[in-house]
Amino acid sequence: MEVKVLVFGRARELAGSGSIAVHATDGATLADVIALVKTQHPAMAQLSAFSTAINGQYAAIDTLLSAGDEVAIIPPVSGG
Amino acid sequence: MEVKVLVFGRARELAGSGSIAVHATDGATLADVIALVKTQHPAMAQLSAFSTAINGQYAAIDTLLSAGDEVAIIPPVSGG
Amino acid sequence: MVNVLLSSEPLSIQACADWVMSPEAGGIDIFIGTVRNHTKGRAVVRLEFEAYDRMAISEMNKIAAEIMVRWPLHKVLIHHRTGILQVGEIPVIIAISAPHRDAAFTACRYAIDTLKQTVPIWKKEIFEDGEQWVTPTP
Amino acid sequence: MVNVLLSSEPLSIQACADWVMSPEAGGIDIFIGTVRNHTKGRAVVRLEFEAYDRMAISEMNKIAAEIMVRWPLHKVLIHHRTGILQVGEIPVIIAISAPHRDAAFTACRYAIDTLKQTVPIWKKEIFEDGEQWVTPTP
Repeated sequence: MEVKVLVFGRARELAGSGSIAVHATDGATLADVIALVKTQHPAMAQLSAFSTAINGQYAAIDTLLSAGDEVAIIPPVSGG
Repeated sequence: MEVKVLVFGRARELAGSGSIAVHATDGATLADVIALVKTQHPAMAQLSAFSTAINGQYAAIDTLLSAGDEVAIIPPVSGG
Repeated sequence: MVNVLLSSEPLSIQACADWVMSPEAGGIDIFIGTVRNHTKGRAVVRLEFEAYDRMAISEMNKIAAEIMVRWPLHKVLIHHRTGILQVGEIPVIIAISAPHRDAAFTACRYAIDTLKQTVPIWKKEIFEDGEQWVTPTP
Repeated sequence: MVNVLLSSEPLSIQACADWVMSPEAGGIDIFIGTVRNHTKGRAVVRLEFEAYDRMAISEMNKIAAEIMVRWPLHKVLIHHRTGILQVGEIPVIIAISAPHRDAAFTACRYAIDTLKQTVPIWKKEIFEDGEQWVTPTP
């Protein structure tokens, strides 16, 4: 299945792009997709801590994904 | 000596005036002057609690007064 | 820097905010009092504020000086209205800028709490059918 | 009532204050973030704010909804800037009106603290001689 992964802030700069298309196997978890993103963009290994979201909501790393889901990699936030 | 006593808020309404001239003996304290004010304006006995000031500074009731001092009777404040 | 004002003219939120802003500051906290349309279920028509002017200004300056010493702040502004205020009007604005928000919040809260205890200003509530001097709620 | 905005246009303190004012309210607390001209002794030239827009709006709405439940409030406004901000400009305004000041202060403080932890917005500091993504200080 196809999953869109949005990356922000320092993660975006490390990936060299704000949006990454990932082809994952059916039944893949968020963790599986993150692993694929890191394989495609090795520089992202430098990112020590981040949260993850699915379709705009914070989601745990073991959450199962569905085709068309919008995943986001969220480095430590610094708004305000 | 002559002392000017300013009264505010409910105290002013009970006294019927915002400024009261009091003739006190030399060596009078704030307490002596307040007593004279209450004699001149018996309605002020209704004022259960108040603070006092001399020349714009809070002052204890046993403070000695000097001629020309500006005394103030300060009912519970309610600014803000 | 300190800016204290007792005024019979309307207070301006924007002017107060502009005054405390600073390129040195990271956070600003502003407290604004407004005249409420009711007190314990009774409709308020207007408020009348009376002050012992020179002492009110001196006590507001004392509060400003005290919080400048107690917390790391850039600018402290305390403005208070006098006279007749309609519902929705602004009796008081306290604005504080600080390098960090923690100090701004804490000092602003302390300033309004202290002002309500020490500054010689009195307000009378005017109702449809009566009036009363407001007394502090403990 | 809740008013949440993520905007690339300058934020207006006066407009935010006007929105939260209410004849039902007795107290308003407003927190304003401003861009500081230095970080740890280094001169800041400008800040660049980036947001995950739809999630930032949704998280700001969650904060507003949570504080409306936890404290007795009238109106809650949370506005955040995006894009390039110069020193002195305003990244965030949180404005809260409440019947009593205690709730306004407490909720405003909670809202900015929570925003800085949960809302997906990132800022990069641009210095004369470099740049860095800001990371939260614990």
